[in-house]
Order: sequence, then structure tokens, then C-alpha cells
Amino acid sequence: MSNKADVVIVGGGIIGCSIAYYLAKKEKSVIVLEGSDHIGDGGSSRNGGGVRQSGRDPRELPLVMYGIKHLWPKLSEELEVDCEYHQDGNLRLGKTEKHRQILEGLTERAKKVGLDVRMIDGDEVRKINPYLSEEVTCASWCPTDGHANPLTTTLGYYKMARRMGVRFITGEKAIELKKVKGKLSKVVTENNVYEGDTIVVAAGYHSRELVSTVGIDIPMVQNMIECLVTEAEPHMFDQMLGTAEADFYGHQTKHGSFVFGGTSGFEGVSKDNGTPICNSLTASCECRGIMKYFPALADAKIVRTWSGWVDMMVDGVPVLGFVDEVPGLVLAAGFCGHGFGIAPGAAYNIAELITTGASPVDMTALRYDRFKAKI
Amino acid sequence: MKRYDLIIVGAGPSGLSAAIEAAKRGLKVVVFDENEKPGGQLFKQIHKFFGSKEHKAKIRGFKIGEDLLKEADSVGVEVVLNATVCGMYQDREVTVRIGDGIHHYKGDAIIIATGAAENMVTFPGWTLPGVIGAGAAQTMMNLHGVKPGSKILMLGSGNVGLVVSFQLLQCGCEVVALVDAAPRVGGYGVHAAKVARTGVPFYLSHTIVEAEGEDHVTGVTIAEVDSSFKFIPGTEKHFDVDTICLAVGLSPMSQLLKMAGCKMEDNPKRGGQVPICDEYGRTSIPGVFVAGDVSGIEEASSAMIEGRMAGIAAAEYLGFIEKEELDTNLEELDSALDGLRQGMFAPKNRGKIPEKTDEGIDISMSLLKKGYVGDDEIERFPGVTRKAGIHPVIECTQNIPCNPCQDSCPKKCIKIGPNITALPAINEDNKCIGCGMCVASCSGQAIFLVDETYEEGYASITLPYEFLPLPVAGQKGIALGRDGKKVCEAEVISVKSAPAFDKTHLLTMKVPSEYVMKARFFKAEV
Amino acid sequence: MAMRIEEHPILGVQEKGRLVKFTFDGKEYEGHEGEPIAAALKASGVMIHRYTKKEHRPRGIFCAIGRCTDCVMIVNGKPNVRTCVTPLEEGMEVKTQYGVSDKPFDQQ
Amino acid sequence: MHSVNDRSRDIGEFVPQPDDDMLICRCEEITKGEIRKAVHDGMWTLTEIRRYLRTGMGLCQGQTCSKLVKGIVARELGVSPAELEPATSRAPMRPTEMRILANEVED
Repeated sequence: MSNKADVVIVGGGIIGCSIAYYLAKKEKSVIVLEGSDHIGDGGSSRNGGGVRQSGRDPRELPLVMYGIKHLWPKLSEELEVDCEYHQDGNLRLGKTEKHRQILEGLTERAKKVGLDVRMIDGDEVRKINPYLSEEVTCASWCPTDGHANPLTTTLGYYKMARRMGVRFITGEKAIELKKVKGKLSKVVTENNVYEGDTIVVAAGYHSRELVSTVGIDIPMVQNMIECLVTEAEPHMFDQMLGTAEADFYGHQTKHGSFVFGGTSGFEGVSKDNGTPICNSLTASCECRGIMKYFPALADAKIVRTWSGWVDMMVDGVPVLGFVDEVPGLVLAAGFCGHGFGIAPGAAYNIAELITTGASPVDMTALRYDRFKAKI
Repeated sequence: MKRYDLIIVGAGPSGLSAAIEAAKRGLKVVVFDENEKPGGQLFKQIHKFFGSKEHKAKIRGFKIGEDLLKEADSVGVEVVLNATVCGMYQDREVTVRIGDGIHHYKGDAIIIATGAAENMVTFPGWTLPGVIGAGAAQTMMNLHGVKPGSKILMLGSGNVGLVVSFQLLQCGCEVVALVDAAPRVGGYGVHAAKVARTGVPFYLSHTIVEAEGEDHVTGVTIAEVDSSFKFIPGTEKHFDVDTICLAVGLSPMSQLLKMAGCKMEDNPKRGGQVPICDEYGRTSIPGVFVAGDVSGIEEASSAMIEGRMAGIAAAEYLGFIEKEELDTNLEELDSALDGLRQGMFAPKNRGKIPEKTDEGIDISMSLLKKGYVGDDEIERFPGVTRKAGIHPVIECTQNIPCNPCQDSCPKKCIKIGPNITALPAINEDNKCIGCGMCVASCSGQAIFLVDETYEEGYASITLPYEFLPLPVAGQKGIALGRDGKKVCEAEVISVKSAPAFDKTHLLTMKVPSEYVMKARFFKAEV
Repeated sequence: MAMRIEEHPILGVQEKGRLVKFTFDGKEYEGHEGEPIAAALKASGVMIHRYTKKEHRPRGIFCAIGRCTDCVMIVNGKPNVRTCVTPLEEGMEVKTQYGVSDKPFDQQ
Repeated sequence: MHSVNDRSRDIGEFVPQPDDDMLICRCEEITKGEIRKAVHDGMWTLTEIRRYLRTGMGLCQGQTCSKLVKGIVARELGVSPAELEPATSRAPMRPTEMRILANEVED
């Protein structure tokens, strides 16, 4: 089988799979190379499932708004899988004055970009979600936010792209990019060489090491974040939840289980033994955090905890689009742990950019050439 | 954070054995077990163990468990029960749920001895209430004193299926059939024979077509399968049962090791996903050891030796003993383990079909296909002899690692020799005094005392009997053959019980002389 | 209580906790304190512990050692309690579990 | 492991089988047919099957079905079960109430 295609995508997570899908719809030939043994094995399968606009940086907000308006509503139908997309709003909760200030700042910035989001008080919060504790005094409320199932969505993109002829190869770790006559066209893996007119690097934190082989440095680090899930519980609420200080976030799934992500404060310094293994302190810390907001969940049983690496950019938003210095290279990485909800919008726009040279949403602010010293 | 020299997960045979050896060498040891009672599967194993003295042969499993616990206690091992190890993390840390709290502990060394979980098979109706694992049956009857059902079909003829079938009979359940898709009985022939002689029919090359019942099991249909395990139409057989018991193998419970990042492999010979480890249980993570079924499915006797090895290896790893001591200790244990891993059922012989015993005698095909040695086959084995007066008849026909019978005879009438898998033979030079010690000591319940000239026209047969109610002298009933079918009328002459027999009663019955080599079980007339 | 083993040929008469009363789906039952709820139910002939969420099929004891979680029921109002490893206490309210609720599906 | 696995390799068409409605994952009530279909939809690893269908994600966390699922997927792909990756395992080993997990005890 030929190792050449119009586009070679490095990274088989939701970003890689969804770009492949939208490119295949435009009748491009695509090869996706995934270094691990599984499709969507990184953050794509390990996140909390938020499909959120509120709380985002204005530079990336238009992309997720585009996705929520044009792509998410019909995604289950399109991918022939239940993405479990719910658009029942997002409550970002606060308990203290400091929280209120954080939330008000986020809300003001999002309003300027045209998002329907507003501050509400504790009583209104409990009208929307009666299970929240009295400690909650304020929240930002974005009714058009929601959540979905990251597992079925990621694998749904993969399934449909594969059905349309995209060649996916797992266990094929890219180790080097190679220019030919000044233009990037080759991806060297541990076993093979692949060629494409365009090379998309959507490999999360691994992107940094890979693009360094063509002299590009993406300013990112990796953080370990952790999630947990409960047994199925009777239905309680449909909103996506978060907190001002992002100490936990989550929702109740269609299955009835609650998926929560959270932090313990050790995220930036986690050791890597290759598994990745959770920190022994995090799940307990998350539970304490959740119970302060949701006392009713005290008896819900945790059945599973897991962790994943987040590709944290220096300025908190992903790096997207062509790189002038390396013709043929497209970056789609650094989603900073909130790459799931934005994936359809970002992927669609990148596919448009590759196929037409322009995208419906202006992604200039997310380009690689944005990185400048602070003074 | 609280730290121990050695943390052991699992208080079963291997975990407790490891704890004892390590504590004896000065380590501060804690053992966590999620169960309410320690001992792992030992407390469900009420039969006498095989092996030789060093393997605690002829002692019942639960008694071995009690002894291990006592020994662990005497050497200062801390055993924490109702303590679920929830996770194993980096730097040899475990989180343990005890009561309503989570505790964090670190061990300079950790031994994972979590044992095994049961495999399952699927068939229509397999999720109905009444379809249970063999382990569930054991737990219900032997730990909780509740019968798992009234009429039961057992699927699986490995040692677990055979042993549990016998236990079901012991607690008063009816076992309507013992079924296995394989063409041959998988477990020890002696275990099969003691089930078959009570009248349980064996259906080899058969499996379950369907469990019947709307809300719970009310019946089951089995059918014969061909060599590619496809049903042969027209061979269906129906049984009215309320319980179907599944004994189709075990898989190592190695999740904690995987979680912690140990290098694992899928090894069908070891029963599934196991850590990659050396013969003394050292895994890919320094200081993390394994012992028992978690590193490969065997049985409790070898698990105890593996546990001892891992405990000693951990002691050496932490500098409590020198390398020389380690080597000497391990050498002894190696030979003990080697002794168990011999014979027809040794791990190395799995999947092979022996045709002859080590002595060159043709294997009983009836035993493999029907669960009992045929009347026409039995006399070719060296333990089976005929003569006037009382003498033992040892119906031990496969090379298994076991020799308590040899030691039990005060007159040295039974010889096995240094190779404990050799078939027991009768030493014709010495005279049997009819004490019955061999009958009670045989873990396989395969020894009978026969007096061919008991009375004019009558012979007496003494057989091991572990059921209630205990028949009494003078009671009339019927004698069953090895196949569990009626042979003749029989009358109980005596029932002897003694502490030395350890709950195996010696039932002596009188049968017409011509049935002396056929009658092997007594059934009271009802 | 025909399912109880009064005397076992090897284990003898097993020690049990005192007899206590509990309810199963509102009806009064008796069992030994400290034995698993599942053992007390089994001794009383109860086979069905719950009905599954999707297919509404009955389930009961399967592994009896707390691993398979098939025997879960609503105990004292809490769903998904593994009855095979939860000790019986006096006055416990045990209910059949329908999905994750104590209400039959047609009332949910 | 990381062995190259080209997901466009031909594994043949999905052919219905009489026992496709057999329940395999008891907790999540996933059938053999669903698992076999998922393989033909490209879910070639146990991890992908689990994430796609929820096999082994229920209360028991795959303690009962993982070996069964492995056998079905291997047969469908025409490989030996040992070639498929081992089931994942995640803490906590048994379902644990949030209030208990939250209650860390010093001793």
C-alpha cells in the first residue's frame, strides 16, 4: 500500500481524527499516524466531556462557538454514533468574593465576543441545579454550553473517516519530519516513511519534540490531570459544571454515572512512569472538592480513576494553522486540556484552511508566529 | 506516611506464607486482605491436601489456613482484614480502604498475592439467577453455611469442578450431572472417582445449550459437542435444576500490578495476564514481588512455597539476610516446589494426553471419559491386589504428587518411594492389620480395605465416608460400584471415627464375595 | 430454612450471629447478624436481587465474593450495595433494585 | 507493545451469527453482536472496544467479561488473544463511596 497521501496527520486523537474526517469529506486522501496502540488514547479519552464556550480565552472562543452552532447539534447523526451531546448550559460556580471576581472577568470578556453568558446569584444557581450546596453564592451561566461523550465522539470521527477511506495506522510513532527541497513532505516513523503535500501535527505534547526536528519549538509543557467516574446514579441534572478556580468540573452522563475531573495541586510536577499512573492523593482531594458543592453525592461510589497528560501552552490557547517558516506544516496542538469541545470547530476550520487556503473562522491569533517575549 | 518493611496484599496461602518467612527474618510485615476472614481460598477447601509432609499433605485446606494464621501471629505479622487495597501507585505506595477511611502506606518491599478470579462461559440464560461460579458455591456452603441450591448441574471437570461437586454432595445438595466440553476429565482421577461413585453422572464432550427459566434457573439442557466444540443435533439432554455451577478455570487477579506499571504479559500457560517475573517472584519494579496464583494459576500447595520464596527474596532485597542464606533457603524450596510440579498434571504437561503411567501401565480411559476406573481396568494398577484376609486396595491410577498413604501404614505395607508421583504399590511381604490409617489418610479417598474372606460367601469393604447422616452398624442399604450404579445389597458392619482419621469415617460394609472388587460406596436405603 | 446446613460432615455446626429481623421489599425476614445479606436471602429462598437497567432482566448471586457486583440491591435506601459482602444488621431494609431505583420500571 | 497496526487491513465483512444477542458484559449489558460489529467499525483493541461500547466499564470494571471480550475480538480479527493488549486496570479496585475516598486517615 502506498505511503503517500494528500495529507499526513500525525496524531490519532480527536483532533487528528476529526481533521481527517473533514478532509476526507473534501475528498482529500489522508493517512493518520498514531504512535500509541489505540485511537484517541490521550486527552481525547481522558477528559471530562465539556462542550463549553464560557470560561474560554477570546482568541479560541470563536472556534468553539462555530462548532456549537454548526457542528455539534448534528454530530451524532453525522458520525452514526451516540455522542451524547447535551446543550443544557454550563454553571461555573463560585463561593467567595475572589471567585466572583474571576467569574465576572471571564464573563465580561466572553460577552464582548458575542457569547450569551451572565452572572447569576446562589438562589438562581439552585433553581437551575437544586443539588448544589448553600455554599455556592454565584456562578456564570451560559445556557448554550453543554457536554458530550468524548469516547464515542472521538471513535465516531475515527470510524467515519476510516469508512471514507482514511488510512489509520496505530503503533506507528513519528520521530522525524523532513523537508524536501525546502518544503515539508515527509514523516519518518520508527518503521516507515510517509509522504504528503501537507503534514498536520496534532500529537498533543509529543508535537513539541516532533516539530523540533524541523527547527520549530512550541512553547508548551505537560501537566497530568485526573478524572474519576461514579457508578450509575438516578438522573439528577443535565448541566455541565465547573468552578471558578477549576478545582473540579464534570457532569452526569447518559449512563447515569458522574464524570468529574479535578486537581490536587501537584499537576505540574507529576512523575511519568509511562502508564500514566494517577497521583495517590488526587482522587481523595477531588472527592472532598466535589462534596463541598454536591453533598448529595457523598454516597456515590467511585468505580474508576484515571489520568492523562495535558499539553499546556505558555499562553493557554492552542497553536493552529500553517507555519510560514516550514511550508507544508500545519500545527493543531496545545489545546491545554480543553480540546474536546472545541475539536469539531477547530478541525473543520483547519480542514477548510488546508483545502481552500482560508477558514470561516479567523484563526490568526492562534498561529505559531504569535509567540513574543513579554517586554 | 506510615511505612512498613514489607506490605503484602492478600492473606491467602501465598501471602501468609510470605509474611511468615519475612517476619521470621526480622522484617516488619503487614498483610492486607479485603475479606472478613483470612486464608483466601483455604477456608473454602475442606478436602485433604495432596503432596508429601513438607507440602502439608493430608491436612484439610481450612486447617492449613488456621495453622498459617497462628504461625503468622506468633512471628509478629500484622494481618489487617476488611482492608481493601484500592490502588498501587509509584514509589511502592498503596491506598487501603479500612472502615470508612482511606489509608496511605508505603512498603520498602511489596508482595502482591491477590490470587485468582474465576473464568466464565456464556450460554443462553447464563445471566439468570441460579447460574453461579463454583467459588460462589464454595463460599455459600463452606463459609456461610447455606446451600447454593438443591439440584445442581456442574460445568467443568477440572479439580475445582470435581472438588466443589463433592462439597455440594457433602452439604446435602443433589448434583445431577457433571459436564465438560472437553473429551476428558481435566482434574485428578481420584477426585473424579469419589464423585462418580456416589452416582453423579459425567458428561464429557458435552456442554450447556441453555439455562432455562423465566426469572431464575428451573432447568438446563446440555448436548454433546464434536471435536470442534459444535453441538451434535439430537444429543440434547434436559435436567430439572435450580442451580448451574460454573467451574471453567481461573485467571490471575493481577490488576494492581498493571496499575502500578509492572511489565505484564498475556501468558495462556499461566492462565492470562501475569506480571513478568523471575522464579522467586521479582517483577519489573524493584522491590515489588508476586506469589501464588496472581503470577500463574496453580494450586494452594505450590502457592505456599512460592509465597515463602517471595518472602525470603524480599528479606534479602532489604538486607535482612545475606545472599548466601537466600540461596540456601531457595534451593530447599526449589526442590519442594519441584516435587509438586511433577506427574501427569504438572504445569509442564498441561495439554498433553498421557497414554501410560510412568510405570508403563495403560491409563484408565474410562476414568478420563466417565470419571471412574472400569471394573475391567482396575486390576492392572500396582495398588490393587487380591489375596485372602484383610488388605488395602489402592485405586490410585495416575501419577500425582502425593504420598501420605506410604507414611500412614504402621506396617509399611504401602510403598511409593522417593519419587512422590509414583503409583503406590503393595508390599506383599508385610501384613496388613486392618487399622484403616491408609484409608483415612488418602486425600483422594482412593484406598479401600478389603477382606475377601470376611464370612462364608461374604466380603467386607471398608471405605472412606464423609457424609451425614452417618450410617450405623447393622444398617442395610445398597452398595454402589465405581460408576455409582447399584451393585448389590449391603449391610453396614461398622463405622469407625477417630481423631486421627480427621473426619473421614471408615465405613465397613458386607457384600456378597463376588462383588468385592466392584462395590465401592454405600448408600443407605430410603 | 431448608437451605441452611445444620450440621456439616467436615465443618460441624458453624457458629453464626444471633437471629435478627430485616425486611425484604417490605416483608419481614430473619437472618443471622453479620452474615452477608445475600446469604440470609438465599437461606430464605430469595433468588432475584435486581432487574437490569437496559433489558430489565433478573440477576442474583453470581460470584458471592464482591467482585461481579451482580447481587447489588437497595439497602437502607442506598443503591448498588453488594449484598454478598455486606453484613446483615438488625432492621435493615433490603429492596429489589430496578436499574438503580427501588421503584419497578413501570413506576419510574 | 506498539506494533504497527494498519487499520485498513481487510478483516472481511461482518457476518451475523445466531448467538449475536448473547450478553457478554453483564454489567453494561453489551452483546456479542455489538462487540463483533464494533470490530468491523474499526475498534481493533480492547481499549477502543471498551470506550466505544462501555464493555468492562460497569460496576465490576471488567472483572467478569474482559477475557470473554478479548476472545471475541481476537476471533473477529483472526489473531491470538495473547496478541491483544491486556485489560487496563484502574483504582479503586472496588467501588468506593466518595465520602470514604474523601476521608484520608493518618496513622
